[in-house]
Amino acid sequence: MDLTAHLPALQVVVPMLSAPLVVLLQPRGLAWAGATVAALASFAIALALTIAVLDGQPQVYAMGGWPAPYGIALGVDAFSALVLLVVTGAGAASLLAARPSIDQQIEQERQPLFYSAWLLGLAGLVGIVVSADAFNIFVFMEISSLASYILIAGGPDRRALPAVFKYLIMGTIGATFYLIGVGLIYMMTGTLNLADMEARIGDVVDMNPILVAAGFITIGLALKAAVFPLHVWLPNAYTQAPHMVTVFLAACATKVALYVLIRFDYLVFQAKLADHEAQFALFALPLAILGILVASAVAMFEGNLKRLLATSSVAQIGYILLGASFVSQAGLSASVMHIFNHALAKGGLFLAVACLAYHYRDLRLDQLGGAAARMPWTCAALLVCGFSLIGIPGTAGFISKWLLISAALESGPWGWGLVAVILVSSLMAVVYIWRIVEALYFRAAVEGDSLPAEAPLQLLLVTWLVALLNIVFGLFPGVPLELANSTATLLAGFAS
Amino acid sequence: MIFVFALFLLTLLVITALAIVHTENLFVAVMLTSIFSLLMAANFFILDAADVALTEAAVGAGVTTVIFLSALALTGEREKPRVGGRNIALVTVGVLALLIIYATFDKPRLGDPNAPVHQHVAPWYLEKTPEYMGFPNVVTAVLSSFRGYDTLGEVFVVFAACIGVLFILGVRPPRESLEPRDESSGLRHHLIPQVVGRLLVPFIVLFGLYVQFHGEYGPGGGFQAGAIIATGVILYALLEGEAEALRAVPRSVLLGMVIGGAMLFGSVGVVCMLMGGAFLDYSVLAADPVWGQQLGILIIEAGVGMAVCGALLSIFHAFAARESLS
Amino acid sequence: MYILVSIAILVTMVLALVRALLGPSVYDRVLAVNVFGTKTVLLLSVMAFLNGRPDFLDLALAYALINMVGILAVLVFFQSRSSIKERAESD
Amino acid sequence: MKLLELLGYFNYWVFAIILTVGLYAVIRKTNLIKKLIGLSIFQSAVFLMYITMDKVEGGTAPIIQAGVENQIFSNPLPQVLILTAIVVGVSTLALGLAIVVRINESYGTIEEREILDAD
Amino acid sequence: MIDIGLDILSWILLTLGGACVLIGGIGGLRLPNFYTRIHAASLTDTMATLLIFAGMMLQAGLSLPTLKLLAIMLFLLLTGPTATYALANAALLSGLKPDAETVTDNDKGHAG
Repeated sequence: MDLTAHLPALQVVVPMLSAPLVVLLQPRGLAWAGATVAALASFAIALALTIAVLDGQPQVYAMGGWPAPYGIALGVDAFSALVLLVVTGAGAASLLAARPSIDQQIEQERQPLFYSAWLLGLAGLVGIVVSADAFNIFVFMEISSLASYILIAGGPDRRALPAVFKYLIMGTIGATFYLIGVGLIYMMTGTLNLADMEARIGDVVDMNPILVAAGFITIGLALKAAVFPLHVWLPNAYTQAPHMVTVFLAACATKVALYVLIRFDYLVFQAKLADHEAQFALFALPLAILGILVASAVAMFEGNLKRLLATSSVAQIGYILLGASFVSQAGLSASVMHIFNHALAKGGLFLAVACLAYHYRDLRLDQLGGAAARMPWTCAALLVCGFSLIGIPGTAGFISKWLLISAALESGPWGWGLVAVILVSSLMAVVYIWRIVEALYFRAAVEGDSLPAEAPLQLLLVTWLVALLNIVFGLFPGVPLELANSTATLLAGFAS
Repeated sequence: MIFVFALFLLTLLVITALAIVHTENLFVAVMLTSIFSLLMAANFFILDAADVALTEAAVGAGVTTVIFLSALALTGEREKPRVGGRNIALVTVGVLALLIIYATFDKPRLGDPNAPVHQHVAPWYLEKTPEYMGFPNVVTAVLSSFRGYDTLGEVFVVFAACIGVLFILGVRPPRESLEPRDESSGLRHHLIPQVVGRLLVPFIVLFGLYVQFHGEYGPGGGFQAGAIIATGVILYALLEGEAEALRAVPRSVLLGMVIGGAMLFGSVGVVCMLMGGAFLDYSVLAADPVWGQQLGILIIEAGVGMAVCGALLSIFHAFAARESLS
Repeated sequence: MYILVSIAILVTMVLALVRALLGPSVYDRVLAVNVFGTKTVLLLSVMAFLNGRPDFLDLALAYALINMVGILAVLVFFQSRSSIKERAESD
Repeated sequence: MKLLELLGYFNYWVFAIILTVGLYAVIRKTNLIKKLIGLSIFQSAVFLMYITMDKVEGGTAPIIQAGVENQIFSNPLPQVLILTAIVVGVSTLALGLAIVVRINESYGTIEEREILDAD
Repeated sequence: MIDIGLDILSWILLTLGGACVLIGGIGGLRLPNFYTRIHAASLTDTMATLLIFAGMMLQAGLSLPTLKLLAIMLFLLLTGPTATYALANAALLSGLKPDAETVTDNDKGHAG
């Protein structure tokens, strides 16, 4: 048996089949160990796939040995490889660090179920990324959604429950919209395979069902991706989730929905639908700009640290969408780059928040005074990731902001206006990150004791690992940039 | 003629849906939901989807109603009326309706044999199933082999729902002062339902097994069978009380069934890989590819049945256990 | 012939639906749901013959077996309601 | 003929109406269980759409009968998809109800407004 | 000859069954209160079922479908009356009086 040929399947199967086994690991700590091993294994598989893709061999896999439009096909190209790295990396890193924080927030006897749900979430997201079949994407979307509802419902506060209910309702509506869109396309083309769909959709272009299908799929996925103004579920859900779950979901969940959105729009619709580029830009550009500005503005006045960062995520999703809406090679590669870099920055920030939560249960900015003295390492890591979020040169965030600005300049007469939007929102980011820094470093401690009391080493090490990665990829963005560029060539090639 | 019936049933469907949304009594809404499901199943049947109708029957008539009622028993059944905000909802929804109706006008007509769906992938399935699988139910063939990976995903959705309900309802209720009810006795004091129900339970389970193993020849398969058998056990629990049903099939066994079923399905796929095929390529399981397919489908259908049955029962018991505590 | 019977059944289904919508008591509604269920079984059986595929009687069989479960669940629901109420009154 | 052609779209209109009725309940109703009931109606509408497109005139369910020649069969693929989708729907419903039960325990109500007021 | 006789017999049975279904349905709508409506419901549950299934069995002849029809008929005959009995019992226990003219969801019983 040639293992390498099976990598796309193993990528999904390893975390998925580990999930039921983890439920059986009742003794203390074993469930965590099992889940972490599975997540690390799937990260290793993602690395192997990325290496294969960088060698110029996109992977294709026929499930069950049936040829493509009849069976379900899996495919890994540059875009999927990058997103796979983000998803499995976020899963592995957050699980590695999770144990001390989760031990605090979830009762011991419920932990095996919790870690099992975590693996299912990972498997679902990975399954979406590697799948090349429209309906199969729906199935795995539901696995990952159900798993994330479970994970968020594990939040310690009762407010987690209404938040997760709202997420469940909106997520299901989004998934069902997607299903309607896929159904309409299937009705007109007779196929579910994405590549086959692309080939056959030319015959039925501009018929009403296809146009409506494009609308349904875009809106459904935008709901899942929390694109402004469909983001209302996100801030509450991320704020109330257990801290480590927020790390995992914030780093990758919405980005996978964006991945599907970009893929569908570029590969299936834009290639054949007349004027679809213009329609997509017209739809996405205003939403992206509004999302960036409004969410950044809201974040500036937010009093809760976790909620502030969650709101800022909505703005960052706006950046990704903005790049995609230019419908140009440069815009796409900026967009894809930002998927990677934002995952690094936001993942690191939320990891630092999880460390802070060790001593500051209720993460209000006005109660964080003196934290820098008590937890110097945590606060330093938070600072680094914050810089990356703003886009200060030398950090990963700078690369994607820079690409985005140059793509905006290329995009036509409106370019300067867009650059202004990006700069204004970056200033807003400076403001809200400064509010955090002020609270941590310059405000006096609320209570008496200010003895150093760092978070557990396990958590701190992973936090610093991610923070350092922010700098490393800021200085040497080679690999992600190469993947992003070949993604852009791939997608824009179809679009032209 | 049958199309006229379909029109009629569809109209009833719309009326029922409107009534469900209109009523303010949640219990009534749940009752109407079961009528909705019956109508849906009849429509599926008329539209030639026997397997889907059987699924809707197995799930809608029993399991969904029971779970809804358990939740209602825990929460209360009156909905409070609300004022204002109606227009936004109406406008959103109205736009959506117009959009979809706009989309219908280029759609192929109902039953049009030249529609793309009937031209492209589907004929291949109809043509190749006898050759590759050697049994007549094309739906089962597509479900468990051609698109077996979807079904694997489906099993894990059920698994996720099961562990989710166990996880979410695994918290102790906040008010510990309430002692468990003396013993939920079910319908033990009602002689006639008791006798008839007891008679029915073995038949339901038997029919479930028939659906499980006859799925390659007639409508049916693992999912429907799992749901039907679960309904049988739920009937037993209703008659004899929660505790008695748990004595017959304990929680650990149920969880074992879910895990075992999911793993059985997954490991068939892995074995296929080890024997040199692709994941879930059952042809390699036996010397003759057709036999291999049949063997593989038999095993994975058993896995699906186990997982679904265990999951639905676990969910039912999780709700019922809450009920006896509050 | 089957068509006539189907029409009769369909009309009865409408009447049962009307009863379910009108109420007035919950028991009327449950009764209507039960009638609706048995009529669906009849309809499905007749349809199977009308379509010329009598092997699809499985579906009707499934409903015939399962339909009662819903009604019994309602009964248990009422019973637990009244026992809770009694306890509340005795406290 | 014209009328019959229009009736060929009737299923899709019913799909549109049920979909919107369900979505209306989800958006407008404040009772959480009612929202879930609306959600399941909403999903059922999609099942109807998929099953509608599998029908072929003069066709029969795709279970091949021995010894019968030249039969037309309806499309098996949408049926398979909807089988999966029904399962997904039930799973979501169960999870949603579990969350509602917990909400009721910690807030003492399942009305969205009262929950918002409570925090 | 026998075939025609069987056909006619089955038609008669089916027609009678259809009539019973219809009468039961109308009764379910028109009768004044819950306990009287149960009578109408039990008519459709038993007599109509019996007649229609007997008619169909005559059409199907000796085959597997007949066996299934027999099974369906038996189960319906068992479960239908049981369900109505259980329902009447529940209604009675909850204090719905047989002589009450009209009772609505809001007045009495558990629904309130």
